[in-house]
Formats: sequence, structure tokens, C-alpha cells
Amino acid sequence: MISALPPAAAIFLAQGTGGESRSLFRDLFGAGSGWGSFASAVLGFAVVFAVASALPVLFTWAERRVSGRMQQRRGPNRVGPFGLVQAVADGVKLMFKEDIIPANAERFLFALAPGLVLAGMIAAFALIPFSERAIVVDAPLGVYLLAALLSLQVLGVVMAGWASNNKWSLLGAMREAAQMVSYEIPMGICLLIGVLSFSTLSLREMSLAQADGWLNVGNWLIFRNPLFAFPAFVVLYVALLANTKRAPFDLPEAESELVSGFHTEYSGIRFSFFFLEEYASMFLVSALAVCMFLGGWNIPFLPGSVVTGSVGAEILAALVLIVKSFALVFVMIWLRWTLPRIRIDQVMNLCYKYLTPIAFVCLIGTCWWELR
Amino acid sequence: MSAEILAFLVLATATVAGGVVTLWSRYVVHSAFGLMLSLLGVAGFYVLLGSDFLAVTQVVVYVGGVVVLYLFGVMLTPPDREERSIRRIAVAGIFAVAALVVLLKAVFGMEGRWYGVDPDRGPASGGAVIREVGNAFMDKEAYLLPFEIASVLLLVALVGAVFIARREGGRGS
Amino acid sequence: MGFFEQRFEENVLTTSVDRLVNWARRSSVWPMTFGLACCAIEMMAVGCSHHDLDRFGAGAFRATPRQADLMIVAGTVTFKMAEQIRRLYEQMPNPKYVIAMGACATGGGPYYKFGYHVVKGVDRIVPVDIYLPGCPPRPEALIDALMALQAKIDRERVLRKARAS
Amino acid sequence: MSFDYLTIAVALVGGILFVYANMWILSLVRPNKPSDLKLSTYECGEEAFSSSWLRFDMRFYTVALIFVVFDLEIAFLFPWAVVYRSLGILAFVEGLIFVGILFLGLFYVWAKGDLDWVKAFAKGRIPEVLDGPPSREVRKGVFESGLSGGPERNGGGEEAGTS
Repeated sequence: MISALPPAAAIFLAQGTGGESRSLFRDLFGAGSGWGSFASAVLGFAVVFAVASALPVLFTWAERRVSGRMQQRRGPNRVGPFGLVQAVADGVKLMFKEDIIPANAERFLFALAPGLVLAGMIAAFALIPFSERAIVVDAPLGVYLLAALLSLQVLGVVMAGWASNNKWSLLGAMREAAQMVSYEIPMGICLLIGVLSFSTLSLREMSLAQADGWLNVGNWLIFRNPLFAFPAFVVLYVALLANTKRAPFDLPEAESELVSGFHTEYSGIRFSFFFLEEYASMFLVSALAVCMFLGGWNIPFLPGSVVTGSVGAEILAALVLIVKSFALVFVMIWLRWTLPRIRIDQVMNLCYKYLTPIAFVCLIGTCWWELR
Repeated sequence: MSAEILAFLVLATATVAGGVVTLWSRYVVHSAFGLMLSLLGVAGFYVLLGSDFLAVTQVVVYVGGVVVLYLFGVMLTPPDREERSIRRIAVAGIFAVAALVVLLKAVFGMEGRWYGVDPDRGPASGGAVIREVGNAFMDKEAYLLPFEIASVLLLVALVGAVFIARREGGRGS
Repeated sequence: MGFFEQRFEENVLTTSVDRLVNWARRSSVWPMTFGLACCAIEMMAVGCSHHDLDRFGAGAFRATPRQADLMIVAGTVTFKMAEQIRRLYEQMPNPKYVIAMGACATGGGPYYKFGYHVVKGVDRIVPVDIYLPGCPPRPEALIDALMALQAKIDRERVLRKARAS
Repeated sequence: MSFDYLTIAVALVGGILFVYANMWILSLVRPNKPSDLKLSTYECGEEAFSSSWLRFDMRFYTVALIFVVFDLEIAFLFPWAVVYRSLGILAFVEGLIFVGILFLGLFYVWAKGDLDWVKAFAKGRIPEVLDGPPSREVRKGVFESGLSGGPERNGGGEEAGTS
């Protein structure tokens, strides 16, 4: 019966029918049969894709407006109210722009690279719990799987850089790859801290575990274990910043030295895929940090029951998570327009000589804290 | 045709195709990306066999780590292709045949169960595998000592790898 | 040439699509980070606080021609630089626009008579959409040139057949 | 469980298919006017020389090596972290030993200077003038090492001449 309804209605109906499904999408078409679960999976992908491609529209606008404010400018304000549809104009323009594949490039890999990067990002998006039930995939290995999908990005970037057969692209891609794999070490250790504290890998269960506590924030990981989890959160945030190649870690695409990094040769809509991935993954990593350290969808000072139960509560929960993630994204934008770019040796030093030891100390400290 | 067989066929095609690309491509970089495809296919097999932890570890360690290492290593080599000496091909051939023999023996030892999960056991439920592995790591009777030895092994690997890299780097420059 | 490009008669669908695409193109003219001489200083001033080219959506200076729509030839075009300018222009994807900024780029400027080393106008190398005189032009003038370019983009035909001339 | 990974697989394949579908559909409407010059490799307006598949520095490889080792370590620690709280002191001690041994490796690599991106800094050949504001002592150091022209640079040239 449900499968005959339009997707949005189906989601809420499926929720209303109760059951103990952990994901809204799981049972939509009768997950028992192979084709039914395939259809649910496709629907889940569609929803995730819509969310993941809508966010960059907002973020590029926010980036340009915020940067304008920080430089005492106005930012885009001609297109729509407050320039809100600026990103739509950019997108449509890029769609109708010529696509160039350089003659010396490896055509197949050149075409595949944006797809690989985008695919990893979208798959990772499916793992973010927006509320207790608004989650496409509540995989038992949530965080670990997410880290695995994020590590796929590196290959897409190297592929793009190598296939372009351009010196700037290859140099940018190698720098990017070196930076991304390096910062996966502190990132992984910080994720371990969250896993260790909650004894689960599922982001949804982590968010649930942070629901009630002292003033209803006491169970948030950064407050529950302030001595070690708070520095771990900072380390994780810096590592994620480097992983999404945002300034001050944007030296893979440093305009003043490497033109545009690994996507130097990409034009038009192909370039927009990389653009989309960068801005969507800003939200992705922020949501990851929020779910693990900042209480997920829980509202500070209000009990967890407020955001669970009814449909309205679920929507509220999703909004809370989005607002929290937006706050972290805003800090990313803020940092980009405040800090100068750092050098490659400083990037590596920061990773191996500061963040990794700090993360290790936090891990051991959390072990001790949980043992008390 | 059940979904499982279909998934198996798709994954098998991807794995074999990746392997073929790895062997016969013109550029070494293509080989590395072919290897990536092959390893991803193997990760899919692990999922089919009910061991999601192994699958994700495969992606994290092999696809996200080792293939990146290969790519960096490939970038290290001078762009002109290396000559293929007869001796190297012979050595590689011997190893390949040996590996094939072992594989075929394993395959025929399966007694017709070419795919799917162990029928006696059934697929592991969500997140159970990783807990089992964790408990086994921390069990004195099971894998506690190997777990610690693994860290020593990793230490040796780190020191050795960096030592070799340092020497090679010095020779190169 | 795209399959559907400039193939259709005027009707409500094609005119709407054309308007949409032209609106997108005019609202998002990304210039290339590319300056030749003193006019480039004024061009940078346009991107900065007081004048703020980003208000028109044109503030995203792209470092690579592959992602740029607009080439602002800001300064003196010497013969040595001519080849590079031509190649950079060619490497931009269609549709692409050129603003010749300043007296030198529009027609050689002060070097017209005795400048043995100066190309007498960048339009001898690449097609120019908007000429912007001045030595150097003030930032306001460059904004004016951008708005003139936007008016020109508004008249473009995407799906509609080109008007018989 | 199969649903979870099915969705992930659909997302992975769908993401790639989306890119190709998009490229195909939009190829109907976007302009396409290739020329030799347009398809040439971008190199700041110059004609591109040589292939760009060039030989890379060893440092990238070292970084990847260190990464793989730590990646493996993190993969080992995930199962440990999941069951940690149910095991107590034994898991703490074992984890401490495991991490400690790896930490030893990190310190070895650190002490040997393999973590330094600019090797010359580690060997003290170049004073670290680039880090932080230049103090009087550091600038003196630069002049003494003969790297930059300064008023006190008398000995350097003669030494080079005699040797």
C-alpha cells in the first residue's frame, strides 16, 4: 500500500505505522524481498542526493555573503532577495557552459573522477542521522563506514589530477592526497574516542546516548568528558577542515601557486561536481562532528523526549541538527576568510607533531576517564 | 535469479575486470586504479558473506591506504616504462602459478558452494562481527597476544619502511 | 555545437529557456584572474570593499581559464604577451566574453604612435565585446562595462534560431 | 544488513551514473566548439612542454607509508574501542601497550627527521628564518651561513674559491 504513495507521504506513513525499524527507508517497499529493498535503497539515494545537492546552493551563497561582510563588502545582492538565488544562477550557467576535455588528457579517467568523488560523498551522506528515524542507512558500522567512504575521495582526487595531464593538476592532487591521508590519522583517532565513549559505531545510537543528562547537555561528549573529549573535538574539527581542503588548508588548490589544484582542467558542469562535493562535504563533516561530540539532534536544556516521537518532533530534530551543523560550517567560512594559508611543511608538522600526539593522549585519557 | 546471485555476478565481473586492467594496462597508474576496482569488488564479496567489518576494513586499509601508497609509489618511478626482463617474467610466472594452484584447491574444496553465506551459520546480524572481533582481541585464550604482536609488527613495518624510503630518497637526489 | 542549440523557432518555451539561461549567464560572470599592467590595479579595486564586483555575482575570480567566463584585458598588450593572451582566450570554454579595459587594450593608447612593442588594441588578437576607454578607467567605469556586457548577454540566443541579418 | 550496504552500493553507483547522465543530457544544449588551441593543456598561457606525468618527490611516499601503518592501527583499534567499556582494566592496559608501541614508532620517525617536510631544516642547514617573525639572532644566522647577501658575508666566497 505504501509503495503506491508519493515518496514524502510514504516516509511519514511508514513512520506512523510504528514497528522497530531503525531507518525510515528500510521497510518502505517491504525490505524482505530483494527488489523491494532495492527500490527502498533507490528512494533513499534520491532523498540523500536531493539534500546533498541542495545544501551547496545555500553554502556558496553563505560563503560569498559572509566573506563580503568580513571584507566590508555587500556580497552578491542583485539576484533575488539578498542574492539568495546566486548559486542557482551559477549552477545554470555552468550547465550551459562548454565542457572541455584536453586533448592530452586520459578521457576515461578524466570523466570518471568527478563521479567517484561525488559518489563517495553521497554514500557518506546516507549515514548521517537527521533525527531518530530520519536516517537513510543506520549501518551498524556507521562511523567506520563513513571513514572508509571519506577515504575514497583521495582516489578520485588523484585520478582527476593524473588524468588531466597538467602539471598544476598533478601537483595539486598529490599535495591534496598527502594532506588528506595524513589528516585521516588524527581524524580516525578522534573518531575512536567517540566510539569508545559510547561503545557503538552507529551515529544514531551515539546521538541517542547524548539525550538526557545534567541540564540536558551533560551527556554531550564534550561536556561529559571535558578534559579529553573537548580537545579531541578541536583536533577532529581541524582534521576535518584539512580533509575538506578548506582554508587555511587549501594549499592543494592554492590559487596563487597551483592555479586551481587538481581541477584546473575541469570546466563547466564537470567542475561544478567538484564544487558540489566540496560544499556538501563541509556539511557532511560538520554533521559528523555534531553527532559525535555536540549531542546530535538534541536541543540544549530541553529533555530528549522533545525531539522524539511524533512527526513534528522528528522534523524539529532534523532542524536542530542542521542548525548545529550550520554553526560549524559558519566557523569554517569564518576561518577561511580570516586565516592566511599555511605552507605544506607546516601542514605536515601540524598533523604529525601536534594533532596526532594530542589525539593519542586524548584517546588514552578517555580510556582512563571511562574506566573511573 | 535471486538478488544474491545477481550481486555475486556483478561483483565478480568487477573484480575480474579490475584484475585484468591491473595486468594489461599501458600505464602503471591505470593498474593501480584497476586494483582499486578489484579490491572494492572483494569488499563487496565480504558483505555478501556477512562480514561487514571485514568489508569496511578492506576499503579503509586496502582501497584507502594501500592503493594510495601504490599511486604515490608509481608517481615516484620515472615516467618512462621499465623494460620487462625475461627473468622477472619467469619469477612472476612461478608465483602466479603457485597462487593459482592454491586458489583452485580452495575453490574445489568448497564442494560446490560458490557463493553465499555458510548455511550452518547464517549471516551475522548488525554490528555483531566487530564486537566478536573485539572480544576475541581482548580474550587471553584467543587473540590477545597476536593483537599486541601486531602492534610490534606495525612498529617494525613503520621503522623499516621509513628506513628504506630514506635510503632510496638519498640515492635518488 | 550542442544538438539543440539555435535550432528552434521562437515560441513561449524557447524564449523562456533563453531568458533563463541568459539570466544565469549575466548573473554569474566569473572573470579570470589576469592582469597585465596598471589597469589591473583598478580591476583589483573593483573586487575590493568599496566597489565590490561581487554584488553582480561577478566577484568569483577564477585562476584557470577553464572555469572563467570573462577575460578582462587590463593593461598594455605587448607583442610578447600577445601569444599568451590568445592562448588563454582560446582555452576558455564557450560562451566567453572579453572586456578591453583601458586605452592600451582598446587601441594601443599612449603607445599608439611610437610603441614599437605594443599591440594596437587587443581586438587584433581576440574578439572584444566591450571597449572601456580610460587611462586607467576608474572602477566605476569597469562596473559600467560589466553592466553593458550583461545587457549584451541578455540579447543572446541559446535555443532560438539566430535572427537573419 | 544487506539493505544498508545495498543503499551504499546504490549511492556509489548512482553518484557515478548521475555524473555520466548529466554529461550526456547537457551535451545536447551546451555549446561545443573544440579547437586545437582550446584542447591544449593549460600552462599559464604558455605552450605546455613535456608530459606532466613527472617524477615525484620521495617525501610523498614516506607520508603514504606512515599513513598506511597508522591506518592499519586504527583499523585494529576500532573493534577494541567498541567493546572497551565492557572489559575494564584489561582492555585499558592492552590498549595502552598497543598505542604505546605505535607511539614509539611515531617518536622514532619524528626523532630521525622523517616527519620534516623540508629536510634541510631538520639537519640545521637552513636556519628556520621562515617560521615566525625574523629576530635579530636569526638574521645574523642567515648572514653567517652565507645564504643571503649581507654586509658580513666575506668568508663565503673565498672558501668556495679555495676549495
